[in-house]
Amino acid sequence: MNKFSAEDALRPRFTAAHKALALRGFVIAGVALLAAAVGFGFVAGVAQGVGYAAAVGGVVLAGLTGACCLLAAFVIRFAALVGRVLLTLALPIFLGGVVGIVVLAWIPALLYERVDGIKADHPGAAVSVAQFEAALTGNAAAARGPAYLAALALWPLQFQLTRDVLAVVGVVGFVSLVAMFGIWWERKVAGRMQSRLGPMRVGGWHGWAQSLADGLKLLQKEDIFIAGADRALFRLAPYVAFIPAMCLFIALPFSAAWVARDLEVGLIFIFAMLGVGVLGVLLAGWASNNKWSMLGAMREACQMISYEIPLGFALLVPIMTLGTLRLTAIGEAQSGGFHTWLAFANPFTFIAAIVFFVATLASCKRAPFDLPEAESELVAGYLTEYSGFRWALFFFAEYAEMFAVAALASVLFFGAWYSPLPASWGAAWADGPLWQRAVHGVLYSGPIWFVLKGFFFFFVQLWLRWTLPRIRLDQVMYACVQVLLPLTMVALLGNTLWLWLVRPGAWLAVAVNLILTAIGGLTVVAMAAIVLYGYLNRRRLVGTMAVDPLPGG
Amino acid sequence: MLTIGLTHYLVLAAALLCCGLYVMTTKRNAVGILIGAELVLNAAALNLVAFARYGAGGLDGQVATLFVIVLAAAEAAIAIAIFVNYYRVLATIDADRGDTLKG
Amino acid sequence: MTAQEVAELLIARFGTAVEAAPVEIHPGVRVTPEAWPAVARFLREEPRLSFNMLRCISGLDLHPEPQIELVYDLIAMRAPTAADGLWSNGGELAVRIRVARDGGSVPSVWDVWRAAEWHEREAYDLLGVGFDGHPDLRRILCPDDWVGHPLRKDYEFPKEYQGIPSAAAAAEGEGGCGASG
Amino acid sequence: MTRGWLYRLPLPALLAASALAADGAAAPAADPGKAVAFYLVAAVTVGSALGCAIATNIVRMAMCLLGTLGGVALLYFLMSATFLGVIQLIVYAGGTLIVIVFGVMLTSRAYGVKLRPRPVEVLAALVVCGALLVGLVAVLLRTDWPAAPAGGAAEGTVAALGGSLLSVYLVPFELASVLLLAVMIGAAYLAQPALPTAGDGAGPEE
Amino acid sequence: MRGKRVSGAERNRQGMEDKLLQGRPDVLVEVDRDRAGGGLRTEEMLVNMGPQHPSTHGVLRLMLRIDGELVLECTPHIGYLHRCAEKIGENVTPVQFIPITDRLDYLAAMINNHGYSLAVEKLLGMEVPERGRYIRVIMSELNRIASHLVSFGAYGLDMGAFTPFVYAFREREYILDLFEQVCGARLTYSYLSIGGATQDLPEGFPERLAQFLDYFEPKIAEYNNLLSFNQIFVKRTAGVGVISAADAIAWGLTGPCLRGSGVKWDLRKCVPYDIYDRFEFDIPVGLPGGVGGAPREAVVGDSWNRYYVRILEMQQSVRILRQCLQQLPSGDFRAKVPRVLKLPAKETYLEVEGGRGQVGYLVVGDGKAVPRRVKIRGPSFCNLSIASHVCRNVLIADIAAIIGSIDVVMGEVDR
Repeated sequence: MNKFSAEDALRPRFTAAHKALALRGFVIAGVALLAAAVGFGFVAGVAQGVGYAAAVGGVVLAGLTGACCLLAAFVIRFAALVGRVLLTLALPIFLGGVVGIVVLAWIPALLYERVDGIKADHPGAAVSVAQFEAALTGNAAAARGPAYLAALALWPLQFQLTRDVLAVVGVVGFVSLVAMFGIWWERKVAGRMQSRLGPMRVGGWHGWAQSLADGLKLLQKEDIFIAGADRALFRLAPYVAFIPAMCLFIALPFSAAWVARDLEVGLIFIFAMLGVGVLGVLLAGWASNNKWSMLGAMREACQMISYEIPLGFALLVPIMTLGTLRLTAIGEAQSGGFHTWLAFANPFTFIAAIVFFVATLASCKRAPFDLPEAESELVAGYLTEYSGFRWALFFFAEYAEMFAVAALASVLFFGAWYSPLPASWGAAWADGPLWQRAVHGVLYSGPIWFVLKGFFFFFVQLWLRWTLPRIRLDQVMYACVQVLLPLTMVALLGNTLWLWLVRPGAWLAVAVNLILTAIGGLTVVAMAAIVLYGYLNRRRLVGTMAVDPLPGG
Repeated sequence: MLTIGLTHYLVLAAALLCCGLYVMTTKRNAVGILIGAELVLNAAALNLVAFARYGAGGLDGQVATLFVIVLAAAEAAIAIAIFVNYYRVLATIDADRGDTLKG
Repeated sequence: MTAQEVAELLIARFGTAVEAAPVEIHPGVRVTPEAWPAVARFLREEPRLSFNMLRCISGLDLHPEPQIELVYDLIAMRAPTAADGLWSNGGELAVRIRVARDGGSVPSVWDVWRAAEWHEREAYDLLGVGFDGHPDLRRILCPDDWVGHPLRKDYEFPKEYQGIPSAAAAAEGEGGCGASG
Repeated sequence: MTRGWLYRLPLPALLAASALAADGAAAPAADPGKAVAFYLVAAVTVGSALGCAIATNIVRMAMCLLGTLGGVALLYFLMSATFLGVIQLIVYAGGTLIVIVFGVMLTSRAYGVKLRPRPVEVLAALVVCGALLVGLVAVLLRTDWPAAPAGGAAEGTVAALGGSLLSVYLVPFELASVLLLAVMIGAAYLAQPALPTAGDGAGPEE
Repeated sequence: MRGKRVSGAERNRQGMEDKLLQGRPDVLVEVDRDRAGGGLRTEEMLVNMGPQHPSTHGVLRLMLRIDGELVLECTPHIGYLHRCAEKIGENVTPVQFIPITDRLDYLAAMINNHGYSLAVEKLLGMEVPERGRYIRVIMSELNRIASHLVSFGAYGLDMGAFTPFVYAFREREYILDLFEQVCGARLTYSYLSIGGATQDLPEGFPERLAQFLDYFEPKIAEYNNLLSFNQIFVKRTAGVGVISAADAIAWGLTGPCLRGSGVKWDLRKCVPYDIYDRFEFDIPVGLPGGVGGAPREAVVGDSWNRYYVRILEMQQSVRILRQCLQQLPSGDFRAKVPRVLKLPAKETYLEVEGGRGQVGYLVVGDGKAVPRRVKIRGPSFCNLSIASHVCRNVLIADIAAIIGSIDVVMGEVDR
């Protein structure tokens, strides 16, 4: 007989003893850290001479950690109370969080600008803290006064290393947010398309904290390894899938100035990272020791290798048109308003835009190309044996990739971070006071437009997923080799001829541009009209029928 | 030590080369031998780029590396095709068994 | 064609191997096991009969008689003649075959009606009737290592299966009556 | 949790390093950040190569190769050859490696026997490769390489590369494309399933 | 390398059988094809699809022998839900057996109740009052719609379309509400019983049913727009898993599977039982490509036609229900049934047109209150038996398409 016992299975994993232990641990750690911070600060105050900056850093770090520990202890002790407060204030917290994130994202940009300004006044290797203080107070002589602390905080920002670290932190944070928001949003969209509500419970307002709760749940899940699985590769696979998805965002420009690394080869860097991510899936399928996983991995490899070719060809069209691989340059070229967007430049870029979108669907394993994880055929494909955190990593990777390719589509073909209005109209406000720049950011160009466009294409992906059935493998290959590939070749050749023969500003170019712009505009208007119609008739369209319960029924 | 120069890259490439050679000589799996060959090619390409960066060759080293990468890809594709055929005929991927000189 | 007419036709063709079985509201013919494959083929291929669909094979345990009766329910689906394309009912028939309870077997008719393949496996599984010439005569509903044939009247429910005590054993332990029928 | 951290460690480091290293502009000669990045990436590269040599499982070897290829790509980034780095990632990591893994999966049984080398072979290979390494390093350290010209080509590398490919290196470029075409045809020919003969292909239909 | 060479298919078949007997089906089977033939040396795998697999609709287990994505052979293994309902039938009275019939085809429980009641009544020679007969037809047709809705939705799910499933369940919910108002249960109704129905229809039921029919009928067009004529769906299902009319009859297929193969055969029309001869309705059959609105790719007997027959049948059921509502008489809903039923020593076999095909009951009495033998013909059982014949040399994705279009309910297969 096996050793399974029901008592073991039913025993809660976290008991009251665990809770008490955690409470005590957090209180002790918090108090100790706070004491250390105070003590350290005292010592540092006495011996001001050496390592003052380091001392301040230590004090701040220890103090913050200690405070966090005490906060954690508080949450554990008064969990019920905290929960109630969170639930009542869910919407304000959510909205506050959104505003906070926006502000948080703005602050570094403003700080960098200030630092760069100060740096410009002091040519040379590095600007000292004293010089910063002097620049902040306006006095030539540094006095180690109250402005000293601010100067101390600004000082590291002049180095590229610090900015890189901040950028990586920002990217990781943004990817996590995108994934969590994307999962929640997908469930809401799916729900609304299916006359359901989607998540409604966790967090109060429309279940906004559902992803958070899911994440917590996944973290607590048991880490299961399959007998006969290659453990090391099984562990490695989610990271191999996740890290390239993260790296995509390093080269992705949110705006001309908002890019972690403005790579000269940004476009093909993203292309490369999309290709490397497949290895994680392949590895997961191989290491799982499960035939369904293996089949899923083979499908993914097959599909990805095939669709890289039309994807690459479609990328060549904007590259050829603009003569650059730098994403910011590609974006800048489309600043002149709606009609200058690359998709509307000529018929071939239009085709390339469509092919690009379809090929990215395939490369992100989204419906109707979700064969690698087709649950009605392969159980869950390469994800079959994964659970908990590793599974969540695959999901994070998938949603991050989805947003990245959606955003890439907008950068390449749909005006990047520019609004439909020509950027030249708002040029005067771009360098004005803060409020003017804020308005400019909303109206003309900026990360807001970029994120909006990204999420629009993200939404189209969701829309397709919840509408279409899944294609069969041979049909996927057929669509790639016999439809998309010839189409991209035509687009490439046609674009070459167009660039060679049609002079910019010629009547043909203008007419075609106008027609394509009209098509694009009409599409958007039609979609808006559908949305409006759906909203106005939202009671009728969901297909509900009011049936009163019968008496005694 | 903190100034990275040509020598650093050359030593690194030498280490890669030796690893690749070791892999090529000891592995009996044909795909393993291919992996060894890729390591050796990478070592060579690294040398080329290092010379282009720190030597006086300008971009020539980079162009040469580009060709190396292309050739390596072609080699891998053809090698894998041969291995699949080999496996089909001999039912093994052990390179030592391919000594019959017939299909 | 009524069951009576079918019986007459069959008796004319096969003689004593077939006799009419005018069971009330379920009429048909009784066939000896030896003649059954020929009769089956005749039933299916004779244009006047063309019983092309085997609906069901039911086994009746005649315990305490040492016999099991197999009832093959056939129906003749006639291809449409009218313009509306509707198929019509060309007659229903119940063919009865008796076999010995212990070790008895009937020739398989899976090659006459492919539907028989699973129905015969079921009869084999639940009643223990053998079918000669069946391509794949294994248990179908019960596990391969199950003991006994549940639909026999003298079947005793096993006390345990693969180390798992059964409901029958539990009921006995409580002093109640066993669930075996 | 036996060796998990080993596999987890290099990857965030790679991420950070790629962010650090992907610097388009030529850096001043003595940059401690760059030095640290170099040593980190070099460690990953050589470590993965060693892993390749040590591993017996062919899929693990392929994964170690991924580490090496990625490391070399990062080294290209460090040397301001960003285009080459990205090409290395696309062609090697995204293309060749997947082909290799595909080949592994096509040609190895899930429960196949491991092909191990004989100890004598290992010993001989170790001695030869070790001697070669020592010799090479000794020679490299003693050689006085010509001094590096300041900076090197950085900005506009892609355009410059493209220009030279279509002017100075036009013939090799065209040869390479012909070679690729030949490889495509050859690989397709080699791997095609044999034409069905009379006895083969007929399924077990009755 | 190996001693004697046996033909690959031979050896593999033997190997598979051996492995099956050892109870270790998931072992790799290496195939050594004849080298002279020069076939690609690939590894054929045996994989278990089910009994816990999302697209096998319950606890069906399919043993697939695959070569890459190609399924060479598919062997169904059933019995995971076997409860020996027939044995139970021999131990309880007919009235007590009604709840067991609910659990056979649990998606169309009313029709099972209906069939068993009819069989027992035929044995007893009992007459059911007019109103009771109409109630039975209403319930059977309503349940047929509910059952086809599940089939439609689940088939969409098999094809990777999630939304139709929810749409189908939205409408089914209203039917279940109606059933709940009638008998309090939402899945296993036990509402139709020997002699008629257990209760009369609640007040206002006909109005609500009419309301539902008005609401439901336009929805069918919505399903067609969303799924039936979706190009991807058509490409996935049309021409896949073609069953010829001759095969369908030989394997004993009934219901939508038979009609999908172009055989216009429906017990309600061809061998009318109860009061079905009083209604006007059509029998939809499988359509060849391009005819009657069918897509060009369609072939008679393919998965798409089996699916589409169900959609059309829902429309016909709505027609029947409307006629029922017009004709619904007042009066008794149930015949006088004695407290203790003694079954006469007779035997009867009766089939009704269920959700998935012809549900047959053989009931043998011997003068006692419990029958001597109850035999149930589950249509899914017969329909499933053709799976191994059809699922040959198809892709894995087609397995989901074919099994989904055959639409089995394992409660009925395993009984």
